[in-house]
Amino acid sequence: MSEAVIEVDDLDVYYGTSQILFGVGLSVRQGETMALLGRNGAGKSTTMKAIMGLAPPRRGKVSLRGAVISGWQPHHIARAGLGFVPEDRQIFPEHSVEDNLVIGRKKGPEGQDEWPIKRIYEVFPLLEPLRYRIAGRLSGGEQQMLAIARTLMGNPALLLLDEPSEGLAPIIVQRIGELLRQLRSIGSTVLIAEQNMHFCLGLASHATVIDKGQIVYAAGIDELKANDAIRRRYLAL
Amino acid sequence: MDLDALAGCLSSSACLVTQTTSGLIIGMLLFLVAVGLTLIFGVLKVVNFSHGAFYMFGAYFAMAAYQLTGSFALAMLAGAAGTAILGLIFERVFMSRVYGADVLMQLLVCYAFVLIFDDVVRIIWGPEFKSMGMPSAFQVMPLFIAGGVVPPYYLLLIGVALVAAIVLGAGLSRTRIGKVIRAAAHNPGMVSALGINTGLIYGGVFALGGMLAGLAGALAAPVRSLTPGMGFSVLIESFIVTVIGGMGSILGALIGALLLGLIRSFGSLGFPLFTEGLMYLFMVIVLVSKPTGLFGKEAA
Amino acid sequence: MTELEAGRARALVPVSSGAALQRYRDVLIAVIAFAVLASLPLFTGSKALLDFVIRCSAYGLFATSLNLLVGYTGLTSFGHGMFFGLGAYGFGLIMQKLGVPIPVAFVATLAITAVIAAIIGAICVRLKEIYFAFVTLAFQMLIHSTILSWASFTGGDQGLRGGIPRPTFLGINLANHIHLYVASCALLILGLLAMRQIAQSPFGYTLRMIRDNAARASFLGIDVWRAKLTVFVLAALFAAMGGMVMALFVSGAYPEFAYWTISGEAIFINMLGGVSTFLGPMVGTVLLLLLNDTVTRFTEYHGIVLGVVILFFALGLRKGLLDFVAEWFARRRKTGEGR
Amino acid sequence: MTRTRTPGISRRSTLALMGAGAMTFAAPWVARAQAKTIKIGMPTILSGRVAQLGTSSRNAVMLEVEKVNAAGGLAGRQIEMVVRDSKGQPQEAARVARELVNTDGCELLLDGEASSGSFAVHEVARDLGVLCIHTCSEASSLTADPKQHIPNAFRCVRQGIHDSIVGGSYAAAISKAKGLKKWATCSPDYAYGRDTTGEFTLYLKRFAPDVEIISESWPKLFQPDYTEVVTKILQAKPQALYSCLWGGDLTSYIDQANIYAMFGQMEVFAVNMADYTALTVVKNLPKGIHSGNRYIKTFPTTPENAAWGDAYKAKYNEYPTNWSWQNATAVMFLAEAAKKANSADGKKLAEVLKGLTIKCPFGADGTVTMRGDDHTLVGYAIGWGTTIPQEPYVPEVKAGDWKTIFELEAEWKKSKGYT
Repeated sequence: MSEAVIEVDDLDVYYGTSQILFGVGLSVRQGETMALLGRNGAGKSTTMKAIMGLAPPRRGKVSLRGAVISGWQPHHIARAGLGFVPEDRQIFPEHSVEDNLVIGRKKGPEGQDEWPIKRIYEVFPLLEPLRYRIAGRLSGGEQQMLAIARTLMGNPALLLLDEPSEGLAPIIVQRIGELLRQLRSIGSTVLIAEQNMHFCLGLASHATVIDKGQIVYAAGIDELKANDAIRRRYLAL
Repeated sequence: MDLDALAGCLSSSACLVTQTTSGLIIGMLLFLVAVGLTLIFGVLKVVNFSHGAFYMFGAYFAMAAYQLTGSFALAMLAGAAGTAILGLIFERVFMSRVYGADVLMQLLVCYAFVLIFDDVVRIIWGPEFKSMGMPSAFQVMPLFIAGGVVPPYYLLLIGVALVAAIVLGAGLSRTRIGKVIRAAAHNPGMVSALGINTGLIYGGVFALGGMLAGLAGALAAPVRSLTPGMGFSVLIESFIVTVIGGMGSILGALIGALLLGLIRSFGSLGFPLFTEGLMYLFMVIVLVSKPTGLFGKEAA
Repeated sequence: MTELEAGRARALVPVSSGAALQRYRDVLIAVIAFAVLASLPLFTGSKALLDFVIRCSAYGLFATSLNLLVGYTGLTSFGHGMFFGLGAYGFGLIMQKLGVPIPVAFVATLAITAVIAAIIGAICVRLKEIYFAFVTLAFQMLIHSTILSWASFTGGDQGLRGGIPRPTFLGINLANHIHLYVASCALLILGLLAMRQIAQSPFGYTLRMIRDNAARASFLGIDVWRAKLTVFVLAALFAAMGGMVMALFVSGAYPEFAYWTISGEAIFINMLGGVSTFLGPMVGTVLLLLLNDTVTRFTEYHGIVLGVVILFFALGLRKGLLDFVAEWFARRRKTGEGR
Repeated sequence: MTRTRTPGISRRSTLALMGAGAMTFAAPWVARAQAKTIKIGMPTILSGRVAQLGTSSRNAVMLEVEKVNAAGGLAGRQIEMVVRDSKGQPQEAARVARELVNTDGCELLLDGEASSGSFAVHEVARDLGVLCIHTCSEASSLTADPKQHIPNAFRCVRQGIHDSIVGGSYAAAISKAKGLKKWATCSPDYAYGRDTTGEFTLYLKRFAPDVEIISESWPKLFQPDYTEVVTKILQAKPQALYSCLWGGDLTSYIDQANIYAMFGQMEVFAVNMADYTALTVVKNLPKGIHSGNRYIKTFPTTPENAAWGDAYKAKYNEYPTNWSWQNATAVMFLAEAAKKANSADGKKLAEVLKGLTIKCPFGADGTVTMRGDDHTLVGYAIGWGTTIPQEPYVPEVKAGDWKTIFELEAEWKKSKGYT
């Protein structure tokens, strides 16, 4: 069994005076694709932001391969190997596609450079013909691809994807799913936050379910598939 | 009003060349100061009210270095590098604490430093005005182009400012760091999530802005008298430039600065007693018809 | 700060009898304050102290009027000083050229200011935030340059020379120091009371609503442009009052009164005292004038001292003094209740 | 400005402040009038762009006050100067002046304000009735206009009108000799600049009627860049240029005109050039600029004047300015008046000051006079000469003739409706 890439332990997060997360804990191992499932407002995005250092936790810790990274600034966390694709994608709309990628470029935490731009275009063949297009003019699906590609340019050890299917047409969602399966097949470690359970069932290896800021369930994906009660209680739309 | 003089000038090539270059000179120097102001606003969203102080320090640093070494190049370097360091420290130690705060708080911090910097200069260099003196290499006869008079030093000045404008423009659009800076202007949170230290970017941009103002001060030192508070009128003018051009727009700063330079050079012919008022009038007209300035974008 | 204000709003608006009570309380406080100030000369012979209060009246009216814009409506004007200057020049010129009784000049100046403020305001108030600030600044500079250029009328950079005549009116002789002092106090207290009434009136709550959410306000059927213009003109009137007190004090008017630095000072006073309480600017006025007067006594490098004090407020307290105190009390009361 | 005098003054003002509180409540006027020391208040500009005005004025005052105190003070009372910064704002000047009298117990005022500040202090003097000597403002109307006149205010400053009469006649002579018919002017756009320029051209044309002004420029006060003004003048191709720019503005202008080689193309008459503040600062001073004297230790060419300049330089390590001699003269007047009146009382001093003539190193004939009818300084050394780039900077100064000055001044006053 391989080691945990990331361990989240007992996180409390507040926005102002209201508490959003209550003792959230989860872990993702090397090569896994972990789905963090939950309804809208359950605390998925906040968990992602807390891991990334964008919503600093008041209690608890996040460790990356054993090193505590909670309390660090986002750019340090990113350099340590976390790659974050936010839920609204947040591409730089006035830059070209290639400029977006260039901005994301950095060496991995061990100095690896597994994602040169050539390989990005191989994995994201859609983006290559658009490379000089202004990113703000891309379609939602293209922007999502770009956001993922941009983060991969930074050679992350762990990819955090926040709601990659949100607001996209089913056919595009399907294409993104294929892409993620491809990433999984090449051994990438991914934590993906989704409310679209069906999207995740096909590509995740493990699942954690969050509700009202608390983790309520964690298991292998097949187990979740089998557990109707949990699915109905926490994930049904 | 003296519209005959203006008309007379517009119909004479000698006058046209001389006044146009004189507008360019005023404009380009103003551009160097204003572009730093606009850059800092664009990226940090801070109206750097202490920008004039960097211009002042640039001039004083240049004078000090020139007196010490006698080298004009070193003087320019001292003006630019000294203010860059000063800008970095100023941003990291003080300004970085008021990001996201009320605009008025930021203004207040800048205002505090305007007061402090002016007094610091007064303590170090004294209250009397100083002059750096023109390096002997430039103490030559002016050139005559199409009957118009153009001094060589001003050609250098325009050249340096143009190079700065081109390097800056190209740097921001072509280099990775430039792209990152523009991205940080738009979405600093995302930039930092991609592993880039935005604090460093902010500090760097502030240093760059300070350096440009300092360079302008250094370039102006041989022809303008140095005195505590000298940055003030320059600040006001570059303020007008950025507001006319659009806060945050580099092209806007360039166009705004040149427009202002030309208003002054031709305005002094046609409206010798209301040249200053002409600038404010122009600003009011631009703002009323397009509040974000000529090249400004609607605030996101 | 806004929460505090909003809390008070909730508590007050629905209960109209409470509002009336509040109004009586305000009037009572004003009467007592005036009585205390006006009897001051009986206890001290210090002309400097009286001078200080006169200057506080001028700046206090001016700074508080700016707070109507900044604190209550969220309009950050960088050019408010133009109305201070207009008040001083309008009053001085009318007195010098026409020789009318002082109250006539007073009212005439307010009328002129109202017209000019309405014109400038109509252009400015549709702009937002920093752009509003810039346009007001531009107008201020335009007025300043006009005062300088129109030397035959305004005296240019030398200001209105020869003193402002102060003929006796109904036994009030403003050339007399004590009379001038009492008159200034009266203007200050009346002005503050009037501004307080505006702030606590339904119109005042409309302004707060515009500040907090202009879109919602206009959705509720409020003519935002009109409300903003109204408060812009009202604030200009009180600023002009401050300018007139200043003109009486120095017996002249100078272009510096219309320069942007005077607007800067008013903003500074507001930040110093706090913008979320009605009396914040008044506290700021006293603080700034005290600070200025003491520091200039000790050193000619007052820039450094003042700068450090500003940094203390901006980076240390992060808010005005009265705001800080009010919040501190609020917090203490809260923890006290908790116990 | 790191000299010992600064702490000296602030220590004094510290004491003054500590005493002030007690003073205001203690028996006010009478008690103070009999105090051993006499306090003289001086509002002036010590910060901002023209801080040099205040510091060089203060320097000169302190230099003279030391002498007066060493000789026994004003009618036996030691002088204590209270110098305070007005930042160049008229309302501050008024405030400071009032405070100096009302709180600090100053019995006399030296007004070291420029332009509008001096008018503001003038109003304070009118209000409080305290003796006030203006020492920096050259605006003619301050004393020439009878509406301004008050019995307790005097002006110990050169005056624009005097300068213009001497300058006009000097320039006219050169004009005629060299055939300079086409003139341009370039002066700062404020009252001093406009008035002085207007008066200069008036007298220039009077003495040389065929002179014609073909171009006028009015840069703003403290304008950093004069390029457009320089080029405008070059376009007009005048044979001579008059300017009353001063201080840093003048040096900027010269530096900027220099690189257009303007000084080779026309005769330049810059009235405020022959002041050490400008002469020593300009690095490449063009030869042959015509200027009126401001303070120059070689004019008048008396040992007293040279000695005074050297003493100042020895004490402050810089040359005196135009303001320095005026302020020094004011103290000399006070000392002499106190001796005559045998009192330091403001009213008595004012009586004596009217028409008082004293020995003075800056006098045209070794004396200067406080003219009785309009309370202004006359008889001071005034003249024009041309510059050279090194000391003595203005080797020869052609002295103005006071008889002509008086005649034309009287005429000018009449034309203005002042008499």
